[in-house]
Amino acid sequence: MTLAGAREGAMSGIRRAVAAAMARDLSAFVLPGPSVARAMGLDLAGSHLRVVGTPRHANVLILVGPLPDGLRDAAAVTYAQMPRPRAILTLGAGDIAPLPDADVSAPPTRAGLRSGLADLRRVIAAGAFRTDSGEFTAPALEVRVEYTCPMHPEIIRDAPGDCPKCGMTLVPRETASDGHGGHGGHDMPQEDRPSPAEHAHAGQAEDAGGAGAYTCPMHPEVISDAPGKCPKCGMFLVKAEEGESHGHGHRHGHGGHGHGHGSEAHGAHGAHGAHGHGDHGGHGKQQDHSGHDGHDGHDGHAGHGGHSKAAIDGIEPHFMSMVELTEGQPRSSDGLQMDWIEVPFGPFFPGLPAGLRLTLTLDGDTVAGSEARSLVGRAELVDGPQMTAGDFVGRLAAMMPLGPVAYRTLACAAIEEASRADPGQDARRGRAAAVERERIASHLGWLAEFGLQSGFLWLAARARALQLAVQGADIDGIAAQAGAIRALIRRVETAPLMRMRLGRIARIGKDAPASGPVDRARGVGSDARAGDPTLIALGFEMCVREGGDALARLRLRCDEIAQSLDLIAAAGRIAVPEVPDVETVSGEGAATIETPRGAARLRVKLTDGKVVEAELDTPSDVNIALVETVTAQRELGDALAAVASLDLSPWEVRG
Amino acid sequence: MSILVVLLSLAAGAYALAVIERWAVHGHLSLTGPAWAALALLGRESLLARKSDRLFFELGPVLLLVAGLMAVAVIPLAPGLIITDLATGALFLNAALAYVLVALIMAGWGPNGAYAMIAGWRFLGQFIAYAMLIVMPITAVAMRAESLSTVEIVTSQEQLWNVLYQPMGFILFVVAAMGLAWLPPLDLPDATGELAGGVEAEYTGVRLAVLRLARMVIILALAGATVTFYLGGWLGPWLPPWAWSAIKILAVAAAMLSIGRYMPRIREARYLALSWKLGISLALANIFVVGVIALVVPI
Amino acid sequence: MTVQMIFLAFFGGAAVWFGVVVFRTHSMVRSALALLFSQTAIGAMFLVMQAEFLGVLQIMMMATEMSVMAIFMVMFMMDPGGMGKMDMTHQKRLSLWAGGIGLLAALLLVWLPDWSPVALSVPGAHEQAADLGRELLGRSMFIFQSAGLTILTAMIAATMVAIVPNAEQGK
Amino acid sequence: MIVELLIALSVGAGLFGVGLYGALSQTNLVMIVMGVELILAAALVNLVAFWRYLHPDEPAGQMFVLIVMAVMAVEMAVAFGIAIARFRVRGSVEMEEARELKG
Repeated sequence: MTLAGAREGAMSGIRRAVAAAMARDLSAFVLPGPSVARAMGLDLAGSHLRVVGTPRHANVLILVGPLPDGLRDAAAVTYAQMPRPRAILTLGAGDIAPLPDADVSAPPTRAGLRSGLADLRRVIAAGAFRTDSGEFTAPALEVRVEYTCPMHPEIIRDAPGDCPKCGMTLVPRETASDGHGGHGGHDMPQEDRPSPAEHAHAGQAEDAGGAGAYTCPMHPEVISDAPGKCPKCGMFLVKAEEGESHGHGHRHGHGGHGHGHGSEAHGAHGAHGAHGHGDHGGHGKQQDHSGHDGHDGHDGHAGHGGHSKAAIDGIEPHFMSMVELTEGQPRSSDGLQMDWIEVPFGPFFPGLPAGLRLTLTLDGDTVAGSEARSLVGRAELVDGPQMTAGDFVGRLAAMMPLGPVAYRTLACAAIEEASRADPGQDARRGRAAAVERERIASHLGWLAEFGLQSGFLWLAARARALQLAVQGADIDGIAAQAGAIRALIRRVETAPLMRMRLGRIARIGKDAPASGPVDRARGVGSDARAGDPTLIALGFEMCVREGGDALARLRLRCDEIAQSLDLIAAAGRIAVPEVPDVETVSGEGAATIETPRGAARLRVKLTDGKVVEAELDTPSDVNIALVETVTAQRELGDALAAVASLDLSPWEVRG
Repeated sequence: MSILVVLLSLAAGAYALAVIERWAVHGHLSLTGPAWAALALLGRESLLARKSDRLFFELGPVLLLVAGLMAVAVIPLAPGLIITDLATGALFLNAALAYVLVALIMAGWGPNGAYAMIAGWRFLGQFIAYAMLIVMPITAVAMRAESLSTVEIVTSQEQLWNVLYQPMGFILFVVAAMGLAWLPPLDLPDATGELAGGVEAEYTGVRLAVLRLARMVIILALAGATVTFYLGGWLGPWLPPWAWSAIKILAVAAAMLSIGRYMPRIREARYLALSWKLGISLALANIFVVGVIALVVPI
Repeated sequence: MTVQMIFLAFFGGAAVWFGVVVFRTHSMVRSALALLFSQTAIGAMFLVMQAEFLGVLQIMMMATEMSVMAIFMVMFMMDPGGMGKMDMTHQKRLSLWAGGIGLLAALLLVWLPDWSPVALSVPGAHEQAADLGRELLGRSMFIFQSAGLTILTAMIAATMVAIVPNAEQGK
Repeated sequence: MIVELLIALSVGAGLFGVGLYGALSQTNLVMIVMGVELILAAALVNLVAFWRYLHPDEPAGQMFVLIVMAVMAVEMAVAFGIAIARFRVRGSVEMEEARELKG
C-alpha cells in the first residue's frame, strides 16, 4: 500500500514508530466541511480523530459527499497546504480531480467511515515515508509571474520587456490563479519576490513637477505664479519645482504599503494602486527615466520629475511622501486610515458555512468591506430536457445536503400541486413532522457551528451529539432525546457571556429583506407554516423574538427547536414523503415550505408526467445579501459571528 | 540538582497538562495520546511559509519557550526546590511573561499570513487589557509578604492563604493569567473559529510542536504563579510539600483549561473595557483593603 | 578580567549593536524589536551591575513598551515590511557628524576624569529593594509622587489628543 | 572595578551617539522617538553605573533611574498621542511633511 502524499525518506527504524504514531493520531481537515458530514449522519469528531481548523495542522483530508466543481481548485490549494505525509479519505466523493486519487475510499455511512478510517490507519502506518514521493501540482497552484508597467497597469505581458506606451521597463509581479482556499500563500520556497514598493518607487517617476511656481503644501491643487497664501487654508505657498504644465491629480504609488500577505493580498494592493495610476496625460519625459531602479544617483531636482506632487522646497528628492500614499485611501470609522488588506475567508473556513467564500477588506481588524459568494453554486434544477418526477425529487434533495428532507418534501408537494394529487391527511402530518425533525437537527447543527466558532466547545460537542441522534430518528427516538434537547436549550439561554458575545451585533432593520429565523428574530417576520392547516391543527404558533441581532436569532432558533419537539409529539408519526405517482399528468404547480433556513418556494411544470421546468427561490438567496450590512465596520470576530448567525447554506445560493 | 528536578517535574507537568487539555477540548481521556501526537507532529514536514520573515518565524516559538522557562525558574515547588530564588522573583515572573507578547508578535508577523498577523496584533490589544491586572494583584500579595521573593510570599501564607486573605486579587489574577496564556474564553489570538488557528495557523511539524510545548509551559508557569501567590504554594497538611505543589498546580491548570469550554469567547473590546473600567478599580480597592488589613490585623 | 567585566562588555556590545540595527534594518517590526533587544541587553547590564530590581524592571517595561512601539511603526510607516528598501532618512551628513561628535565628546568625558575611588561591594538584593522602597516612600516621596502624577497627566493628555473629537465622530 | 565602570560608561556613550544620529536622521516621528529612547537608555546605563561603582549605598541613585524610566514612558505616550492626532489630520507622521509646524 502506498500513500500518494508520503514524505520523502526511507521507511526504517524510528520512522516506523513515527508512522505508527501518525496512524494513531489522525488530524482531519474535512471538505466541504464538518457540517456537511454531520448532515449526512457521519460523526467525525466522535471517531477518534481530531477535526482541525487549518490544513496546516492536518494529516488527513476527508472528502464527504461529491465535491462541487466550484470547490475543486480550493480543495487543491488546501491539499497543497497540508504538510506531508498527508492522506486523502473519500466518503462517497467520486471524482476528486485535481486532487490525487484517494488513498482510501468508503461509502458515506457510519460503517463506511469506520472501515475507511481503519484502512487509512493501515495505509499511513505502512507508507508514511517513501523515497520516491512525488510533488503535487495542480493548475490552481501555479504562480504565474507576469510583467506589468508600473505606470500602465493595463499592460500585462508574459515576458520582460519595455512598455509599449511609455518605454519603461516592465516589472515582474506574481499572480496566482483564482480559487484559493483562503489560507494565503502556499509553501514553495521562493526567494526573490517582486516588491510592491519598487512599483511605487518607479511609479513615482510619474509626472513632472507642478504647474505654477508656487503651491500649497496642504492643497496641491492650489497653484499660483506668485508667492502668497493659500486661499483654502491660509498657509504660505511654497516654491514648486519648474516643470511642464499639466494638471495632476493625486497619484500615489500605493503599492508602498507592502505587508504582502499572500499573493491575493498583493493582488488587492495592485487593485488599489490601479486607480491611483488610472489616468494621466502624456508625459514626454518618461523615456529619460526608463529603467532606472530606485532613485539613488539623483542628486538634484533638475530633470528628476520623480514626484507626483510638486516637490516642496527643501525636501530631498528621493523622499517618498506619506501624505500621497495615504491621500486617496478611504477613511475608516475611527478616522485613522490604515493599510487595507483583503483577506479571503473560506470556502473551508472553520467558522463559516462550508462553501461560502467571504472576502473581507480589513482596516486593522475592522471590516471595511465585504463580499460573500457561494463557490458551490446551484446547478440547473432540471438536468436535460426533462426528468421523471422521481429523478427530480432525488436530484433536488441531493443538491441540498444541508436540508434534504425539506427539499424532498418541497419537490413532492410542488409536483402534487401540479398533478392535483392529494397525499391525504396522515401523510401531510408525517411530512410536517419530518420537516420539523430536520429543523431540530439543522438548528442543533447551527448551534454546534456557533459553538465551534465562538469557542463554546461544550455546546459544540453536545449539540453535535444531539444532532446526530435526532437525524433519522423515529418518533420514539425523538421523544427519548427531547429531555436532553430541552436541557441543552436551557443551558444555552443561561450561558455566561452569551449576551456579551452576541448582543447588539449583526443587527438587521425591519425593512431589509430577510427570510426564515433571521426575519422572525426582529419582531416581525413571516413563516410559511402559518398558512398550513396541518401544522395549525397540530398547534403551531409562529415564534417571534424582538431585537434583530445575533442573540435574538440564537434564542429564536432555540424556541423553534422546542416548538418543533412539541409539533412532532402532536403529529404522532414521521414519514419522509414518497414520490407521488404522476403518470402522464400535465400541469403547473407551486409549493412553499418553511425549511430550517426560511421559506423556499418551488414552481414546477409537468408535461406528460415529466418535469420540464422548475424554478426555486431559497432563503439563503435572500439572506446572503445581508452579509454586507451585518459586517460593515465590525471587528473581525464580530463580523464572522454575524455572518454565521445568518445560517447560510451556500448550496441554496444561485450560482 | 534542584534545577534538574524542577525541569523534570516541568516536563512531567507539561505532559499531564497535555492529557488534560485533550480531555477538556476533544473530550476523550487518553494517557498515551499526547505522546503519539507529539511523535506524529515531529514526523511531519516543517513548512516555511512563502515570503516569511524567516528570523521571526523561527525565533517566535523559541522565545515563547524561553519566556515560559524563565517564568518557571522563580516558582518554588518545595522549600529549597526552586531554580533561583530571586529577591525580585514576583517581578521577574512578570518580566519573563512580558516576552510572551513579543514572541507572539514575532510568530504572528513572521509567516506573512493575514490570519497570523491579525492574531499577533490582537494579542497586543489583549495585553493592554490584562497587563495591569497581572501586576496590581501581585503588588497586594507582595505587600502582605513584605517581599518580592516568591519563597517569602509562600511562607507569608502560613497562617492564612491569600485566596482567603484577598479573594478579589485572586479572581483578578486568574482572569488576567488566562488572558496571558490566551486560554478560552480569552483565546483571541488563536481562535480556531475566527482565525483558523491564528498565530499557530502557519506552523507545522517541529515548530508547531515547540509552540505547543511552550504554551503548556506558560500555562504551568501561570498555574504555578497562582498557587504561589494565592494558594499557599507547597503548604498543606499530611502530604509532602512537593506533592502539594504538584496537586495544586495541576488542579489550577486543569481548571483554567476547562473553564472556557462552558462559555463563548469574549469580545476583544469588551475585555478591554471590563479590565480597565472594572478590573483596575477593583485591583486598586484590593490594594487598599490589603494595606488596611496588613496595618490593622496582623495575620 | 573578571566575569563581571566580560558580561558587561558582552551585553554592552549587544546593546549598542542592536541600537545600530534599529536604524539600519528596513523592516519596521524588526526595527522596533531590535530596540527592544537593545533595551533588554541594557537590563541585563543592570543585572550584571547587581541592580537586580532595576534590571528586572527594565526588562519588563521595555518588552511592553517596544511592542507598542512596533504596532505604531506598522501603523505609521509606508513600508512596514521593509520590502521597498525605501530610504527614510534626511540630513544624513549632519546626523552622522552630530552623532559622531556626541559619541566622541561623551567618550572623552568618560575616559578623561579620574573616577576613583570605586566602591567594591553593594548591598544585597533584598536589602536594595527594601532600601529603595524606603527611599521612595520616605525622603524622595515628593519626587516619586510627582513622577506618578506626571505619568498620569501625560496618559490622559495623550489619550485626549489621540481620540476623535466628539464633533467629528458623528460624521 | 574601574574598568567595569569605564565599560558601562562607554556603552552609554555609544548608545548616546547612535541615538543622536537616529533622532536627527530619521524622517518618521516613530523612528525619531526610537532615537530618543536610545539616548534616554544611555542616561539609564550611566545612572546605574554611577550608582553601582561610586555610591552603592545611596538608594536615591536607583530612584533616579526609576524617574528616567517614567520619563521614557511619558515621552512615548505623548509622542504617540501626537502621532495619532497628526495622522488623523494629515495622513502622515513624516517630519518632512510637518513644515507648517515650523513657525
